[in-house]
Amino acid sequence: MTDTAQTPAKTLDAQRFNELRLQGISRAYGAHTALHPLDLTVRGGEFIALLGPSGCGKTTALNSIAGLLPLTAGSIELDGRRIDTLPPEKRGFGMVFQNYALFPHLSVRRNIAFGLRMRKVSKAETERRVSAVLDLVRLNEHAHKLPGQLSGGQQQRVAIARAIVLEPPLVLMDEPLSNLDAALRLDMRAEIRRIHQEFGLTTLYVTHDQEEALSLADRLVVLNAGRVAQVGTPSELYESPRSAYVAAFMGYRNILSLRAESVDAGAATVVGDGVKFAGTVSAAVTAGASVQVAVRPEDLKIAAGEADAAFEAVAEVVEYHGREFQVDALTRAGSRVHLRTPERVAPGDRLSLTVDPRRALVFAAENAEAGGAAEDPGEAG
Amino acid sequence: MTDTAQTPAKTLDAQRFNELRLQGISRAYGAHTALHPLDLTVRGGEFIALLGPSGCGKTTALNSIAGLLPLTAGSIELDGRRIDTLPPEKRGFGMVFQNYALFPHLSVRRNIAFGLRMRKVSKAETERRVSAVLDLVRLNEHAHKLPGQLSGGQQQRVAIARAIVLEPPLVLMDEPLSNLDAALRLDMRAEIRRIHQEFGLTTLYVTHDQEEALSLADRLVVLNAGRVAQVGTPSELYESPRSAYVAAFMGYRNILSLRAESVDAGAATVVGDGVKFAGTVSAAVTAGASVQVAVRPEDLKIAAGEADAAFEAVAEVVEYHGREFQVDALTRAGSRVHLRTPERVAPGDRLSLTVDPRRALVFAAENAEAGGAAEDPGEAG
Amino acid sequence: SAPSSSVSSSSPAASLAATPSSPVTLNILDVAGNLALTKPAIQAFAAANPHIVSNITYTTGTAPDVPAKLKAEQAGGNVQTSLVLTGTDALASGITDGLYVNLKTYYDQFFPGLMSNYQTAAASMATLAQDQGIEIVWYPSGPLIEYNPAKVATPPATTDALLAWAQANPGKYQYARPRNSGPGRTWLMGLPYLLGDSDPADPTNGWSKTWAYLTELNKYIDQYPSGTTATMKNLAAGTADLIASTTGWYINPRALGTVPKSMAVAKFQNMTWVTDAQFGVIPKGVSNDTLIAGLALLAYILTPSAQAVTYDKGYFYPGPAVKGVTISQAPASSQEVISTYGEPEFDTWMTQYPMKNSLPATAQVTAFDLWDKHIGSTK
Amino acid sequence: MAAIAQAAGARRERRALRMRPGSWLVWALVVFFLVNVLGVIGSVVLDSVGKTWFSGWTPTGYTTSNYSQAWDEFDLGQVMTVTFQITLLVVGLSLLIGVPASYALARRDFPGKRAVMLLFVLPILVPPIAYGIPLATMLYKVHLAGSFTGVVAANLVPSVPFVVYTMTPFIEQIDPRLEQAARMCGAPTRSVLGRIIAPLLLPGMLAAGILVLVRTFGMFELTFLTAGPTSQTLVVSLFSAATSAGIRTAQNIDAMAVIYTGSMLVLLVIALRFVNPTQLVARSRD
Amino acid sequence: MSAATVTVADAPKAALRHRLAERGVDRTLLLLLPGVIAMAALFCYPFIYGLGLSFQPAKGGVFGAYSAFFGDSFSEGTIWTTLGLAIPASLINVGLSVPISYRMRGDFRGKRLLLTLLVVPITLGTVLTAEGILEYFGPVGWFNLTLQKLGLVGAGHPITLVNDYWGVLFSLIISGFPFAFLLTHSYLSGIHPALEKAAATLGAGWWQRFRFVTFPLLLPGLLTTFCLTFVLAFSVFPSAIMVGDPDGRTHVISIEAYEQALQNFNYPQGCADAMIMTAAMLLVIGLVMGVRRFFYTGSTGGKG
Ligand SMILES: Nc1ncnc2c1ncn2[C@@H]1O[C@H](COP(=O)(O)OP(=O)(O)OP(=O)(O)O)[C@@H](O)[C@H]1O
Ligand SMILES: Nc1ncnc2c1ncn2[C@@H]1O[C@H](COP(=O)(O)OP(=O)(O)OP(=O)(O)O)[C@@H](O)[C@H]1O
Ligand SMILES: [Mg+2]
Ligand SMILES: [Mg+2]
Repeated sequence: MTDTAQTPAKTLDAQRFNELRLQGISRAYGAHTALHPLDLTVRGGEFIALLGPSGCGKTTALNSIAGLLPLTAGSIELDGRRIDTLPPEKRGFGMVFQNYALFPHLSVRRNIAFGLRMRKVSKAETERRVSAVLDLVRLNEHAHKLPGQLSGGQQQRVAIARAIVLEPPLVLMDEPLSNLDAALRLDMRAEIRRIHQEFGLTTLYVTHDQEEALSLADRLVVLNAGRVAQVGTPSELYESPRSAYVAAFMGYRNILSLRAESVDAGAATVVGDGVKFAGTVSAAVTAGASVQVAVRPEDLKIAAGEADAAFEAVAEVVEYHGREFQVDALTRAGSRVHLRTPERVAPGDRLSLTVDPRRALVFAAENAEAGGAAEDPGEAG
Repeated sequence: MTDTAQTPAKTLDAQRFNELRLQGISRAYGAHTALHPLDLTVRGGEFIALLGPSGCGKTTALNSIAGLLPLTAGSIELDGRRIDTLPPEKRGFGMVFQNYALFPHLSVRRNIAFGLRMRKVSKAETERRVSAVLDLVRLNEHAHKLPGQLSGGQQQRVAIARAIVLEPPLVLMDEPLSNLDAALRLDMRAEIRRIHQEFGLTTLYVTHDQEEALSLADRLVVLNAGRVAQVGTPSELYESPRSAYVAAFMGYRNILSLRAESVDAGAATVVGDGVKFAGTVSAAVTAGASVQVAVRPEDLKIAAGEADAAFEAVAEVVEYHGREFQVDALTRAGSRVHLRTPERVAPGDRLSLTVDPRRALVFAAENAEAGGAAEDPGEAG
Repeated sequence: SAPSSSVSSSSPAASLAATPSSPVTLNILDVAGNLALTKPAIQAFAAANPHIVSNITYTTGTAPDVPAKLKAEQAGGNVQTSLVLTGTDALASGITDGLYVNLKTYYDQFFPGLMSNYQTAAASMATLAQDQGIEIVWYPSGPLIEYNPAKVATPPATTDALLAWAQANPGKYQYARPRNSGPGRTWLMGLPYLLGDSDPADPTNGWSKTWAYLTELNKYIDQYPSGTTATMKNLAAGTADLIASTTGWYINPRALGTVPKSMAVAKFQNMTWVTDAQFGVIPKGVSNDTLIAGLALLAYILTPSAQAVTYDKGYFYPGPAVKGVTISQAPASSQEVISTYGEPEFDTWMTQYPMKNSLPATAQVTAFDLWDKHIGSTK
Repeated sequence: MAAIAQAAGARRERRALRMRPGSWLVWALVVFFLVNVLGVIGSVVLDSVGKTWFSGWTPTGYTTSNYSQAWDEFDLGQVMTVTFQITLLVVGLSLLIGVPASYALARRDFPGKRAVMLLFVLPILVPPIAYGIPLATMLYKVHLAGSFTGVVAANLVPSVPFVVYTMTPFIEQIDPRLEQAARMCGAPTRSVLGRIIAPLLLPGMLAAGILVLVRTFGMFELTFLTAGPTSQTLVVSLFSAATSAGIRTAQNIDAMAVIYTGSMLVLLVIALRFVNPTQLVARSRD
Repeated sequence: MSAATVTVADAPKAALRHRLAERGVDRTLLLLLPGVIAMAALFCYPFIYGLGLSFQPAKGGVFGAYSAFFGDSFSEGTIWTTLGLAIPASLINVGLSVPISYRMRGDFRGKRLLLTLLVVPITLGTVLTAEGILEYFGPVGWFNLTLQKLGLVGAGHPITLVNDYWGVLFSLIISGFPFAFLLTHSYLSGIHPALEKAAATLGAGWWQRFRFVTFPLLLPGLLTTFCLTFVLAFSVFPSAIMVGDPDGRTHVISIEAYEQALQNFNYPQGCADAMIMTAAMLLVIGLVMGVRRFFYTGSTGGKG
């Protein structure tokens, strides 16, 4: 939370709270439970990302907290005060919607002032606070424009400004970047980060993009079909995912179904059809059990000689990515593996691959349901 | 073009040609010239990507070649035979449209068979060829479905199948992946690559995504406002872009406007407000001239000591990307630079940066128009 | 259940005050084109008697609509129509269905000497109303024929001559469907007299010559337009050269410019006029105040000065039903129209030839049905 | 260069030739239709300012007296007043009834929605005469026939569904998240409706209102069946004038028809400022 | 712990509201009430009332009115007369709309003007159209004059187009064509232009493109258009009286119903006629919509 020299003088400060406690909140649509009981305690000033593939219940969770959806069960407490029975307009949270949901008939200034007007804040005070927020989001010159006249990035800043001008204890954001193109997304991410840092907002951020989540959040909550798969800091999740599902989400594109030959104090030897190498065990895995081994593309290396190869694969598709090649290869067992290498590889080349045991994570094989999602989280995204 | 063991038996083969020669083709809409005379010779079997930001004339070029738009000038010859006077249905090229343009009322099979029916190919032959292509794109089980019942990726494969079942000499693809989400885009890219490799198709591929272009194409044509900016192989463009515009497209996110202090046989020293470092000159740059210097984020390093630093900057936004940090920093002159570093950096930290002279490309400053586009190609995309 | 056609209101009072308790709105329904003749008089009445009428509205319609409309109003107990201006058609159907107030009781109070004031022929027409309506205008009608002198040098003067002319000029003689056309029905009702049929009052049994003649004539007729206006337009346009007409239809369309002034009119030798009249009737169920106002209005229309206005532009030439109203009393504009577009011989012909009433409405309907069946349905 | 230009020229020629027969036929059809429509309108307009017109291409002279005569003869002042009163009332009421209904239909999926939709589509499908007759019968029974109220009520039957069908897509276009966003800003239901939904729906309501105006203005059957002496609209008077007994100059009727059409055209031009021509007949989707 | 108790206490009430809201039932539905009541009172009730009335004729028992209708060849014929007008009129309107809107697919200068010109007839109103037809197509109207000038008909022998079947047909075309055209046009512009381009690159000539791509995609829309124009034409009333031959060749079913109810004061018969009219119309629409089900009716990938 260090202010840099360029930051405008801080004029706003969110109403801080100590903790927001979600206790077993859940939500069902008819027979389908979209969100299984979720427990989470958010500390004031934290930036929390809710991460998961499409349909896993992220929006449901967010809307339930906002009060836009009634809860099926559970309670929400803000510093000990029960708030889940209040309608959204009484909870006083801010929300940034996926497509911003700016009021198209109101100017930027009036969009931002809307909430203050609803709260019957005096004219002068409104004026002052809106101007301060406009400064903060650097939209002073655009204050008189209608949202339709702004670019996507500017609109997004208006949406954020509208949410934070009320100095809400909590800001909820539902995939605010998913409508933007890649370059703008990067810029906006930086902007959100900056505003959060300057303003000390408590933020609950929904996304299905792990990179976004990793780069923004203090803590991540990974959801899998309405259930929490793992909660932790970005590096915890990135380095030590607790399941193949989370690993797949964290950039371990190769998930191999193998068998644990031997397990020994955090290290395991895994084998399969023509495959044999060592890996690291994080959770309980017993020797002889089916396992899933997660390896990042950049951790699969082309071996110098055949001797130390973990397994062999035939390059099928080779893509040039500048300085390195992205190779899709087929193992003898017919699984597809992805690797990155600076070496020039041609389709059809036979490759001997190795992997650093510390970089190969071994998990007990998940049940079919979760396993399906784990194979390629992107497909569901 | 090596077949791997897993490939289905090749049953189709594109009608090969030796060369397709585009001579000065251009196209104007009223007074606005969307495509300036373009010369390009495509060799049989080649995969060529047309790359450029939105509105630079990519679709115009493609549609002109397909015959969907009449040319304003120029000619197209296929192995010496003039074809630009033929209507699209007589040229016999295949085309994959951006939104696929599948016939919504016809089943997958009948969509694919459409072209053969138009050519009055016999029933049995049609049947055989369609089945072969269905195999190739792995849509056998979905043959009876309507396009509306397919996922985006499957639809795209139908579109490709429909284009290639005619065994066209040339397949034109207009941003076929731009409607897909990120994960699916990766898969489909691999699929296109695979089909191209197996089938030996000559392909002209339009995209605004440099990564896609780099990873797929044998040669790239970068367009800038209707004019060719550079033609070359992916590594040529990636390593030696000929202008700041192309460099910006090829991942050189930092484009600094400086002055060449001295120029000496491909090497130059560039200076600016508190900045001084050496770079590589590719085109003619004279000492004292304004220059643009392009550096990739990964080539900006944090210097060990202040001594060898090229310049200093203050970290403004720091994002965690797993194993490395993405930092946006402000130089003393107020320019924003992007860098990647494995070191932990906090916002507000003062950083000393260096850059390897071979990795800093120095270009003569472009005129305002092109320069505007070069500053951030993504913004336009 | 179906709305019953019985009149819900009690029968009108036996005696009435001279003026309504408060001024009333009179809703006048005209299904005979009568307003063209009487509207100025009605306006004058309203202007002169604000204590009787506060407002007058006019609605136009067709005769067949009248009975159902009144029945519906009466069944709903909400009679809005105060006064109907009608020809013999809706008069008769309304009488049959018992829709109109019997006015005989009020004759002495509002219409002293009513019958004796009428012209002779008009008085005879007035009896058709059976005291349920007041005759307000009258004319001898026809049958006459109107022709284009440029095409027809000498108009046929007998029915045989007409037949021969039609034969020689197929499609050039026209008369409109009698059900919808005054001249058409006058022509139909006049024929039995011209042909010497056994009983001109009995279309079913007494019109054998008429039906035979019309059947023969039918061979040389292309079409029976649905209204007189169409025949007039055809005459003007030259698609017809000879059409059935009446005194009013000869003068008025020429005065209005629908038909060129150059058209001429002719009569048959030894013709018999079939006279026609229009009536004012008051539906049962109106309030006493409305009844009073209606009666006062009708009485006003029968005053000589009001009657003189009915010369109008010749639509119902002459028009006045009461005795002693001459053209010289009519407004100057009327006089001018009549002198410009009128036929001076009309007055002679009117004194020269006998006059008979139109058939009673029921007999007319029979005649129309027969005509439709024998003649109209063949086209 | 010259060769290229020549080739381009040749190509253009070839294309033009290829388009020829079909295009010509189609444009000929369009022109034929428009010429005939123009003829139909033109005859009436010309006749309405003509003195007499027995035959030939044009009237024998021109005058404006037909208009003043028509105005007096048909009591147009009163008729126009009534017409506008009825039309405006129908527009107001049908918006008042239709807009909330279309909001509910656009926003909610509920059991029986199809039945409600059917209820709103039938009055548009069933010929007005077919329900107008029973409706008139019923109105007589409840003493509303012929009254101003009766005419307005009858005209609501097709207008309300029409508003519902015109408005639904307009409402669907408003992102429900705007309402949620307003709530998140602390707006109670009243403010959400008043400050967010209503202003955004204004163009839609204008469009629907004008369309209902145009349709009610021209609605013949229902008004004809239910109107009384004081509640006749212009179309009905026009019809009566043209069909009822007596001699009327065609010129006067034509003058009246021109007044009618003129009013309609003014309404249409206003309407077209707000909606696409295609929206006059179809549910708007863009 | 106190929180838990509150949850339990609130549960049943909240759950019911929740369950209803889940199915879309909440206070918003009250907004439907005025509309539904108005339609029920002004449309359903009269309609059912009329239906009931139609079974209570003065004579002939419950089905007396219906048997009277079908027993009298003149009144029964009105169905065929009406269909004889409505079907050709709708076919012509839809048939003409297709090539014209196909031509006008793209964007060109003056398109909005042309569209507006084509819309104008909708606003003419039946009466002006009727007057205009009487004059324009009349024996001495411009149409006949032109035909004479062109030598297509002899002088003095104009063709009869008004007060006849043709006049009504013309009026149905003048008022119905713009309607059909605009509908067809909006359906057609809903078909994504890329589909035709795709077909072209697959070797389909213009006719094949139309035949195999555009037409099949347009067909459901055309059938809907046919239904809507048919509804308009089937309920033809004032023009059948004014430019037609209301006692003969254009004695359509609405005239019959009108005369029975409002001239003969036979409400049961009039209502029966109205019911028969509705039934006949729904029958035709049902048939067409039944046929429509056989065609692809999903998205056509377009904007419209
Ligand atoms: N109104 C609803 N009725 C029934 N089921 C619903 C409803 N809204 C969401 N669902 C279901 O609940 C599950 C979770 O939906 P939710 O919108 O929370 O997903 P999400 O994680 O936000 O996905 P996305 O990334 O696509 O926005 C999904 O399976 C969805 O189908
Ligand atoms: N029909 C047209 N009329 C006029 N100008 C056009 C037309 N089509 C395209 N243009 C213009 O021509 C230029 C090139 O358009 P083109 O569609 O080829 O761009 P593009 O490179 O394909 O862009 P995108 O990535 O957005 O598809 C643009 O400036 C565009 O505005
Ligand atoms: Mg979501
Ligand atoms: Mg494009």
